[in-house]
Order: sequence, then structure tokens, then C-alpha cells
Amino acid sequence: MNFDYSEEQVMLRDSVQRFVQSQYEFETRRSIAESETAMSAENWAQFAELGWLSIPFDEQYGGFGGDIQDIAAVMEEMGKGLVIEPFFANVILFGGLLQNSGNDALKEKYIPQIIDGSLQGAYAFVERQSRYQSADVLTSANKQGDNYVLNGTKTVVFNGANADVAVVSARTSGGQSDEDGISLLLVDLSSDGVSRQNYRLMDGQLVANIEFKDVSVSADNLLGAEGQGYVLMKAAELQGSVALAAEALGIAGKLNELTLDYTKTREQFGTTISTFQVLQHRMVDTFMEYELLKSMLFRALCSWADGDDEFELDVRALKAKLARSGKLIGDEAIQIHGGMGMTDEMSVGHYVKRLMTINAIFGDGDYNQQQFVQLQDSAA
Amino acid sequence: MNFDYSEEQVMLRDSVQRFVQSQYEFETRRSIAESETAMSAENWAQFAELGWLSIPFDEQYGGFGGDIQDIAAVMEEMGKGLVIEPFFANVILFGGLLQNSGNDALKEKYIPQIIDGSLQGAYAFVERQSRYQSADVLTSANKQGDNYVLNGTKTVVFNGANADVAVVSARTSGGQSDEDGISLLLVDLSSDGVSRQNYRLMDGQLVANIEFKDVSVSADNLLGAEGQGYVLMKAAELQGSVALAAEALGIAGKLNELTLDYTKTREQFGTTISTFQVLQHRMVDTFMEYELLKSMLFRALCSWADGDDEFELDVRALKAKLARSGKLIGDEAIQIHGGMGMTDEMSVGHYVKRLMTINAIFGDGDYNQQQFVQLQDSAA
Amino acid sequence: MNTAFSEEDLAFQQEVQAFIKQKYTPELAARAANPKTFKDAQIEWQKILFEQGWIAPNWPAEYGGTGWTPTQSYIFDNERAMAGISDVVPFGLKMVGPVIYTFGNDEQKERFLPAILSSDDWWCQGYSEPGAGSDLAALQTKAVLDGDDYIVNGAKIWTTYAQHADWIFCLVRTDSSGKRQSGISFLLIDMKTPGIEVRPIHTIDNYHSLNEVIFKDVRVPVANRIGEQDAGWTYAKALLAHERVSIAEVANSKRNLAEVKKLAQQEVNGGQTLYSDTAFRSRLAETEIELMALEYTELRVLASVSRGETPGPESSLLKIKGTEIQQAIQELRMQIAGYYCGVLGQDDIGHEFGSAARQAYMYGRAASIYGGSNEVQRNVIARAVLRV
Amino acid sequence: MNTAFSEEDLAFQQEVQAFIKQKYTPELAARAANPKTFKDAQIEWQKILFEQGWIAPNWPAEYGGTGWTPTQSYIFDNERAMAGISDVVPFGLKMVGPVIYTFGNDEQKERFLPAILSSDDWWCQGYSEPGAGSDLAALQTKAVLDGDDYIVNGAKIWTTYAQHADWIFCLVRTDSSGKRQSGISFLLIDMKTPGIEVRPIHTIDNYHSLNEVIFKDVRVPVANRIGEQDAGWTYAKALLAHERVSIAEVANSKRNLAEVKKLAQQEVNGGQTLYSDTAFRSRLAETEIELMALEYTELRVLASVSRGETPGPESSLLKIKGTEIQQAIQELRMQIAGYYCGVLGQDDIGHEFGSAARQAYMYGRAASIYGGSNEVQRNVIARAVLRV
Repeated sequence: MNFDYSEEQVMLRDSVQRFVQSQYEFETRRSIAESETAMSAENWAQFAELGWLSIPFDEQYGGFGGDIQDIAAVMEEMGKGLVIEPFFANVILFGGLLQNSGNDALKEKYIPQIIDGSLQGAYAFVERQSRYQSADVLTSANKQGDNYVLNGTKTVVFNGANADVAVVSARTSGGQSDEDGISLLLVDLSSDGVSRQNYRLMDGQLVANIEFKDVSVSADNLLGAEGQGYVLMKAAELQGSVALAAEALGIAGKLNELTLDYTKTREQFGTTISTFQVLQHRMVDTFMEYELLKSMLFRALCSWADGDDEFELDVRALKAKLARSGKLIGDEAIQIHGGMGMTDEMSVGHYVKRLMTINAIFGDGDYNQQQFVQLQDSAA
Repeated sequence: MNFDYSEEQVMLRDSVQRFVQSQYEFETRRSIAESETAMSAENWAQFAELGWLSIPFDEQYGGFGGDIQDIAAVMEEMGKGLVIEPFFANVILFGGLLQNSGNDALKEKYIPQIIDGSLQGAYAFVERQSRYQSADVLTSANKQGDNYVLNGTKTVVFNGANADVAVVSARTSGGQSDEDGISLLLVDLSSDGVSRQNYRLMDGQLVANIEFKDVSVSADNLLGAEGQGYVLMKAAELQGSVALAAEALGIAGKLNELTLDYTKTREQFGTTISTFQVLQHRMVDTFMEYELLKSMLFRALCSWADGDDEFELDVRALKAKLARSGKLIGDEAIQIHGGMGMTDEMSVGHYVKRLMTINAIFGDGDYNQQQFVQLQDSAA
Repeated sequence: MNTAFSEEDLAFQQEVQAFIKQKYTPELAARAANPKTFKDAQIEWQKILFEQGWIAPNWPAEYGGTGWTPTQSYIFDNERAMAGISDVVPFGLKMVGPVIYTFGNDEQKERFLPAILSSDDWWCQGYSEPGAGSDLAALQTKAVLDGDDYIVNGAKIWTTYAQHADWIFCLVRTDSSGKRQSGISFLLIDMKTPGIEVRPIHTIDNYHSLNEVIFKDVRVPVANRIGEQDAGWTYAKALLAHERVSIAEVANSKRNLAEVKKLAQQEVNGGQTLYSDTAFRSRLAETEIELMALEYTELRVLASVSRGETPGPESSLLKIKGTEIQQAIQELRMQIAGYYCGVLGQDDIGHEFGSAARQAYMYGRAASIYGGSNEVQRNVIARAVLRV
Repeated sequence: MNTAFSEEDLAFQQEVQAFIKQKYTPELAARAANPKTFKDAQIEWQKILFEQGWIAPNWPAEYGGTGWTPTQSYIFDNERAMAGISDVVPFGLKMVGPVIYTFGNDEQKERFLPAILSSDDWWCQGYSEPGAGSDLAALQTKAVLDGDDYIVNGAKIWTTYAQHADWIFCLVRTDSSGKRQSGISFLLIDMKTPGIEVRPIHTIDNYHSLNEVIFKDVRVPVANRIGEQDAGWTYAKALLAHERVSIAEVANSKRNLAEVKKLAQQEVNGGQTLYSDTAFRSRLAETEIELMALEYTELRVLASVSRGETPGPESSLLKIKGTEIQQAIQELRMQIAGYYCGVLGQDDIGHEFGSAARQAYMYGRAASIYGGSNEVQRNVIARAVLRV
């Protein structure tokens, strides 16, 4: 039984921590978020130099050979710093799919470009009607000779605005919601027939709706076997959820810290508000929620390391717990900050908005709890 | 718009209040509850004298001609006094069914006996398998000549131990859970083939499981038409729920009062515990829940008086709200009383146990909220 | 005990419905919904109400109120909200107006009330200060007498719509020697007076409604002081309970809940609507039941107010529970929006309501903070009801 | 980071399972479940554990502990709970035992530890007093030195199973001059000493486990004092954190939750089981998820304890959350019992578990009150972690 990060993981974590503390003050972050691309190219180059972009990839492609625990160690610190650069969308989602794809030619071509920071990728899997059911795919890919012809629209594509390429889920057979018959294609977004509508989310990130109109994609760009993409999507969803939970844990800890600090300086009715017992008990509750969320993350990380059958169950529980803890911690952070918590000037609202965004990715608390229940039923 | 009890209702209420304050101290109540019959015959005679037993009945039978608002005014005070005599089971449930039955001969025979206090009646509608679905009836009544032959077992029959007669739901046709085909029969419990197992519930009341083995019941004892008993059962459930909610409101107010008083005298860490802000805010929350529960009761009482279509919806909402408010108020009452709240000696635990018993009658919060939702769907 | 509408009430209800249908055109509704045209549309609508004589249901008839029964006020507010119409901007009609007709002198009544009723003056509220928060009495803005004027220096914060306002009503400190609640005066200040600066406060909803208002040697005629010098706290306090009653916003919550139901019936997940998803539906039902209880609590308070009783600590209950329900409904809408719950400022993305849901949710966090935070309201109830 | 069992662990797990299967016979289980035969059955089982050398996993090996790794302790506790076996009675083995081997002298260790391990002595705890409650340090029971004895006068309350006990460990006041926490001494008192009276406290669960213990001129040899006079608070405090870790009762909650699931699969309402009723199921899942998080929180604390760290304020978290989850599970069971949730003392009515569910629920209210109420635990965390 061991709940410590390894030495290597601690080094990674410290490296992100140092970057955040020395180069990513809140005002710096704000100006990056408000810039046209909502990311800093210099920072991205530095991430490459620091080796962070290589974490999930095999050593044969120049990768670090890391796993979900390495990613969690990094993501927690990114959460604390509210790092807006598309590490999650590009390295974890897009990179992770590529790494798991079994398509050596694609891996050889693209992974080195991710690692050296020259490629921006995205994973386009949400559709207007799909909500959290990623198997609900209307985008179609019809085989014509050696190519697929892609038609459809993907929405809320993280890093979609900056991405050069994207992994796109498309239906090659089956009904609208069948898990079978979904294929994953790597698409060059400069291809003819691709158009984007970029917009921002409340956490500041730039995302896109991407429309594909008769876009021709080589069959060589298939990730996994034709019609068998869902298994890769499912793995991306589970690992992505763990990564997001680690980020959320960093945010939750930061929110508790900011709030506690605020109560120790803010005076009302002639005393600092930290002396009010009701606020103390409510901060004890948010402290406990933070610790419980951390335990749940560790549970998922351990069942991953143990090769446990219960990994999926633990991830669903983690994401459901994240929804509840995050809601409580975020609400209390703003409420206890009072009027100041409402201002854009303070960082607290920004942390809350990122936490809320995370909550909706790969399904909210209700959705994940329902998945949890269904998994138990199907196991019974 | 008027939320005041009428003068008559105020008189009724004051009459119960006076009785409780002068003759029903907690220790008196305890010895009644612990007695063999779990009721006081003297008190019952006094209830008759005071006219309480006549409330729901038509004037032609010597009744007061009261409605659910009159009953609520009385029940709230009975709740405050934790009156254990079977007013609810005998007068409201059994008497109410009789009053609504349309069987003039039965009314003429039995209502005067209820009013003068000489008859104890019960309503036997719960079966081992039925849970909260009162239409789930296995007890059978087969017509043989001018009689029905009754077979089956009713359980948790309120006032079942003391009752002389009972209204029993029995299936005369249809499948196990059909609303159609249920008939209500008034059964003399001294008949051949009736046997009882008496036991107590946590609120101190004496109830019974009653088994009917080939019990012959005259067809004259039918309440409502054959097979059409469910409409009477439903009315009893709704009106009974309102009466119980009024009782629960009285209990909730009493619990809040006892708890607040306790905090003002109990010293800990060198001060009365009423000075602790966390306890203050929690008592504010229980105060608010009490007021909201009262509003919900008034809502149901008004929609009854207004002849509103939404009466059933309001009752379901009331019972669901009662479950939540009652749980919060009861939990806080014991918790804030600390160790003393755990003792049988203090009244607080007894109030909580009655509140919990009420919660389970005619369905708990979940059940009533589901009924609320289904009603909305069927209205849509 | 009953709440059935009388025939007169039913006739009144039809009159209100007909009036709204005729006057609140789809064109006007569209302008009111757009932040850019909101102010003009809102004033236009308020002037329509004024012409109808319906602008100030809560005022005594002698000052231009409607003389409605509580039931009529309830009917009007319900119909207004169900038609999706915003309530009147409260600062003039619900806040300073009642202070002026209750505590102002005749000259002040004549001077200010007509333009409040006609919506020709746009008012804002200057209570909170940086550093004071819910501890109103800690205010520092100073007014020093200089001949027939006060000279005001200081800053007010969280001032809603100060950017639109013609006038601000302010609590200022005229004496610092005694208890904190004494030595406060109630001033009416023309926003065009030299020395006033309005600074926007950017808020977490990415929208601009709040401001800081800075006073630098601002001259305010003594004639603009309500009542006695140093007695302003009394006037403000009398107002607060009234403010809290309307802050429950039951009618708006009913409207919003109805909208949420409609949205949930349209949103599909895995082949079934969210409305038929048991988890979502039970959350919805729970909120609706709370709202049903709150509605009758408000009616109980209205009934007692109509008998001439002053709303007491119940108004704090209405504020706490009302804002909790508002926030619960905002959360339901965010939940329906799903992946689109974070869309910023664009209403052509995904569910078209994503951006509006986000804005309402984020701004809605303020409801439990402003107007006396819910913590302060609980302290009020603890003192007044529990007497602890 | 991992929690996978090693091969040794897996072998140990099998050993524990086999041991339980062999020794905890259905006959013994039946006697343990019956309040009338509980004490004898419990002692019989504890003696079986003693013979196996497994009676004191938390003690150092030199005093008779098992020397298990935290993982082994976890495995043992899990298997025990899953087999439906009660934990050992804590007063001797988990409370006074550690105080004696940590702070007692050699003579005391020799005299008391063997009978604790062998379960020949039944202990109870004399901390709380009428009027003191969670404010332990307010205790009034006095011990006055008289030759080689203390003469003890006063009363202890909420003393679990005092009616069965051979010994009681008590905090008594030996000096009232200084701070409240000083002047307290830790005494071991033979329950057969003249002047001790045990009065049952009837509780809301209609069961008798609690007592008041009255001391009237009770003579206690000075040799029965642990450590220094007036320093008893220190010894008691050191123990409290340990007590709170085990109070989380994760293994028992897992077992109880599994039982609740089974009951919900059997209980039918309107043609479907409660287990497939979405509202009930989602409540169940919510509780299970909280328990999953608590389990790993406990493991994290165990892992840090095994590195020699003293459990700090995390133990308060375990106590608060552990008791909240216990109560949530008790409530689920009550909900399943439906109309039978109030049955008093008869297990042949309706669902046979109604009376037991009621008793567990009502007694369970105490979990958030005793052992330092959850409010006091929150104060502890506020001071120790938040430093407010």
C-alpha cells in the first residue's frame, strides 16, 4: 500500500510547480487567456523543452513513457496555476488517442511533432445532439476507394481553433447510437471542405465548431480498425476524466486556500471573518471535500496501477464525486469571498469557471453516477 | 386571500391546547403509552365530551360537519402534545371512510357510536407485500349468497389492537395491483376466523396484524360499490396525509422550541450553547423548514377549500416536503440536545419517533415525490 | 382559510392578461432581451405601466399607487413574470420612492416622486462600500456641512446600473463620534454633480451591471437630505425589510422553472429527454416543491402586510430561501446546457441558451451575497426570532 | 502509488477467510446477534482471536500485538466485517490497553494487559460527566488523596456496557486550582469496589447499553493511577486521535451497505424492486461513492501511521465523515423497511429486519454526538488545519 508519487513523478510535478510560481502569475495568465489564440506559443515551446509534451508517449518515438499517474501529477499543478495552454486537449486527448491507435505510421509521423511542440491537435467527438453519449455519432465517413469522405459537424472541439489536425469520430456503419461502426480518422484541418467557427468558453479557452463537407481523408489515417473506434474513445474518456479530476483537485485546493486566506484578512463587524464559527465549519466542510476528492483520485490511480477490474467504476465514482465536491467548494469560495468573489479582478471566479467547465466534460455528476449504477448492474 | 383559521376552528384548537397543557404532561403521556392498551379510556370519553370525535361527521348523525381544515387545526395541537389516543386511526381514517361511504345504514349504525366514544374502529389496508401501493391487494372477498367470505392478512393496522370493527380492503375482482376490483368491507373483529397479533411501534402506539380466515361478512357492510373501493381509499390517503402533516407540523414546532430552549440553558465551554453561531444558523434553518412546511400545509388546505384541481398535487408535495423538513428538524433536535437527546427520559426522542412514523404512513418522501411527478405527467 | 380568486379577481386577471398582450409586443420583448437595447426598452415598458396607472403597486394610492389588494398584486406580478417581463428597475420605484414618501418632506415628495413614477429619473443605490460589505454600518463615506451644502467624499461599490443613473441615494457618515449606526445620513445626489466618477466593475458573468461610484468633494444641497441629519440608518432599515420581500422573486422563479421544464423536454440524452431522466426530474421536482412552499410563505407575508403589519424577520426567510431557489433553477438550466454551459456571449452555439444560462448562473451567485448576505440574514433571524 | 495485494497479502487473506469460516460458526453468530447472549458470545469470540494471536492488531508486538502491516490489518478488518462479525469491544483493547502500555508502569502492564488480551477483564470508559458533554475538561468527579488511596466522588455518564464491566478507566479531578485541562488524573478502578453504583440509562433505541456510574467515597489505590498525578489529560488526549481513526468503521459500513443492497433487491414496490427504483438507487449510489472516498482516506491515514506518523486532524475527518455515512446507511435501511420501520422489539413482523433497522438507526444518532461531537471535531479541524 503506497500513496506516494514516485521520484520521477515528484520531479515532474515540481517542474510544473516552479513554472507556475515563477512564470504564470494570475495577471500573466489573464493576458494569455485574453489573447487571440488563448495560449502562449512561448510557453508551449517551453513545455516542449521541459519534456512535458512527451509524457504519455512511447520511448521509441522520443516519449517519456509515462502513464496516468504521471499525467495526474502534472495536471494537479496545472490546475493550481489555471494553465490555459491546451495540454489536456493536445497531449492527453489527441496524443493519447494516437498513442493507443496501433497505427505505427501515424504515430511515427505525428508523435515527434507533438513532443517538439510544433503540432497542435484536437479530438473532435461532441455533436450537437449527442450530449454525453459519445457513441451518438451522425458525422459520416463513406469509403470511396482508398479514402473516406467525411460529412458532419463536430462541436465544442477543445483546442479546435488552434489545431492543425484532429482525430474525428465518424460513423462508417450502424445506427446513430451504436458503439459498433464508429471509426476514428485523423484529419488535416487545412483540407478542402473543412470550416470552423471559433468561440470562447467561460474558462477562457478557445474552442471551435468544425464542419466537414465532403472532406477526403486517406484510409491510412484510420486509428484502430474500421468501425472499432469506440474502444479507443472509451479509453480516452476514462483516462481524460482522471486527468481532469487531477486538475480539478488542484483547483479545489487552490480555491480553499484562497478562501481561507481571504477570511483571515477580510474584516467585518470589527473582526476578521475567519473568526466566525459558521464560516469556520463551512471551511472545514470544504477541506473535507477536498481530502475526499483526493482520496477518490488516488483510488482511481491505484486501481489503474493495480490493473484492477474496477478502474472504470472508480473513474465514474471519481467524476461523480468531483461534481459534488467541486460544486460545494466553488459555491463556498465565491460566497465567502462576498462581493469580491463576484469580480473578474479576483482569481477565485476564474478557478470556479474552470471547475465548472471540467464538470461538463465527459459528462456531469448525474451522468457519471448513472454510468456507475449501470456498470454495477451489468457486472451483477 | 385568507390564511386564518375560522373562529370555530380556533375554538377547537384552543380546546385541544387546553387539554394538552393541563392534562397531558409528558409523564402522563408516557404512562398512557406504556399501558396495556396504549390509550386512556378516560381521555377518550373526554374527547367525546369535548366534541372532538364528532368533527368529520354530518350533522344529521350528530356530527360537527367539519372538514379537513377543522381536522388540521386539531391535529396540529395533538402533535404538540404527542397525543397517543387513536384519534387519527379511529375518527379520521375509519370515520372518514364511513362518512364518505354512501352507505346510510352503516353510517346510521356506527357514526353515533364513534361520536359518543363507545366504538373503536380501524382501517386495514396495508399488506405484507404492498408497501405504499394500496391498490396491491391480495386479501380476497368472495361473494357467497348475501355474504362475502374474506381471506387474507392485513398488517400494521393502526388501532388494530383496540378496534371493535375495521374497514378492510379486499379484492373482489381484477389482478393483484388493479385499482378496479377492490372492495371495502366493514368487518366485526369479533367474528369467527379473525385473529390478531398485536405489537408496538416506536411512537408507542399499539398496532396489529389481522388475519382473516374464511370470515363471513354481510354484503350490507360494503362501503361504496363493489369493486369501486379504491376511490374511497384514495380520498382517505389524501385527507389522511393532510391530517398527518398537520400533526407533523405541531411536532416540528415543538421540537424546534424544545431545542432552542435547551441551547439557552445548556452550558458548554463556559457559555450557553445558544451563543455558538453554528448552532444559531442551524436553528435558523430548522425554523425556516418549519415555516415552509406550514406554508405547504396551508397550500393544501387552501386548494381543498378552493376546490382546486391541484389538491392531490399539493398533498403529494406536502408529504414530500414533510419528509425532508421532518428529517432535518428531527436530526438537529437530537444532535443539538447531545447525549441528553439520546435518552428516553427527554421528550425530544419521542417526538422524533412519532415524526418518523408519520413519515412512513401513506408513503415516504421519495414515494410521494414520484407520485407528484407522475401526476404532472398524466396532467400534461 | 382560502386563496380562491373572487369574480373580481378573475376579471382583473383577464384585464392584466389583455393589457400585457396588447402592450408588451414581441418587438418590445426582443429589445428588452438584448443587453444593448435593454435600458430603453425597459423605460418604454415602465412608461406604458405608468400611463396605465400600474407602475407602483406597492405605493399608497395617494402617492400614485394602485390601491390593489394583495391578491391583485399577486395576480399582476404572476402574469407579468409568466409573460417573461422583467420587474421594474427597483431602485426608484421599490427603494428610494417609499423612503421619500414615508420620510421625505413635501417639497421632496413633489420634486422626486413624479419622475420616479414616470421613469424619467433612473436611480441607483449607494449603500455598500469597499471594505464594508454586509457590515453596512461600517460605512466611511463622509459628508461635511458647508453652508447649505454637504461636501461628500468617499466611494460606493456594487452599484447596479450606476452607468445609467440620473440620481443616487446614499448613506453617508455625518458624525463619527457615537455608535456606528448613528451619525449616518440619507442623501439624494444628482449623478451629474461634478466630482462623481463611475467606474465599471467587471464581474464573473462577463457582463457589466456593477460599478464603483467615487465621490470627490461633491456638493449636495442640504435640501436633498431625507429627514433628520444622523438618522439615516432608521430610514434605510425600514426599507430593507420591504426590499427583502420582493427579493424572493417567486413569480420570476415560477417563470424560470417553467422554462427549464420546456428546455428539459427538448434536450435528449441517449434517446430519452432529460425531462424523463429520473435523476434530473427528481432534482426538478424537489426545486418545484420548495418553490411551492416559498410561494405560500410569500402569500402569508403579503396577507399580514395587507393587515398593516410590517414584514419582520420573515422577510429574511424569503430572501434566503428565494435566492437559494433562484440559484437552484439557474443550476438546472446549466445542467441542461451540458457541453454548452460555458459558451461565452454567443447565442448561435449548440443550445442557443447556453450563454444566457451561464450569465444568469454566474451573476446569480450575487443573490446570496448582496442585499445583506444570506449569512447576515441568518444572524437577523437568530436575533429576532430565536432571540439568541 | 498502488494498493495491489502482494502474494503474501493474498495468502494472508485466504488464511483469515479460512480461520473465520472455521471458528465463527453459525451457532456462535446466532448467539452474538441476540442481545441476551451477546456478551458471552462476544467474549468467546475474543478468546478465539486471543488464542490465534490476532486479538490486538493495533498493539506493538512486544505487548502481544500482531506485527501486521497496515495492509494486513486492513485485510483482517475487511474480512471480519464482511463476515458480519462485530469488532472487539474497544474499551480494553483499543482504549485503555494502549494507554497502559504507553504510559503505565511495568507493574501495571503486567497486571492489566494479560487480562485485557485474554478478554477476562471487561472494561468501560469513564470520561463524560452529566453537565460536561463534549466539554470533557469540565469534569467534576473528584479524587482526594488519603494515604495510599484516592477517595473518589462524582458521577460518570454515557458509560457503554458498564453493566458488564469489571474495570472502569476514569478521568478524575485531583486539582482545581489551575487551568481546566491540568489537575486531571487517570485512574483504573475496580467496578467491585464498594461505593460504585451503576444506573441504566434508557435510550431512544429502546435498548440498554448506556449507564450512569456513581462514585460515593470509592477508595482507589494510588497504584492504580496511570503516570503522574494531574497529567491524565495528556494521556487521554493521545488516545483520542487513535479512537477516532477506528470510529470511521469503514469495514462495517461496507458490510452494512452490502446488506442494504441485498434487502433493496428483495423489497418490491409496485412491481419493481427498490433496487431498481431510480430515486432509491441514486441515494444508495451516492452513499456508496462517499464510502469509497472515505475508504481511501482511511487507507491514506493508515499508510501515514505505518510510517510512524501520529494521526492528526485527519482523524477528526474520519470521525465526522464515517459517522455521517453510518447514519446514511441506517437511513437507507429504514427507508427499505417502509411501514415496518417502527416495529418495536419483534423480529417476526413484516420484513424481519424492521426492529433491528429501527434500533440501529436510533442508536446511530449517538455516533455524531459521542466521542467528541461532530461539532467539536469541526472545531478541532478549524484550529489544527485552518489555524483560525
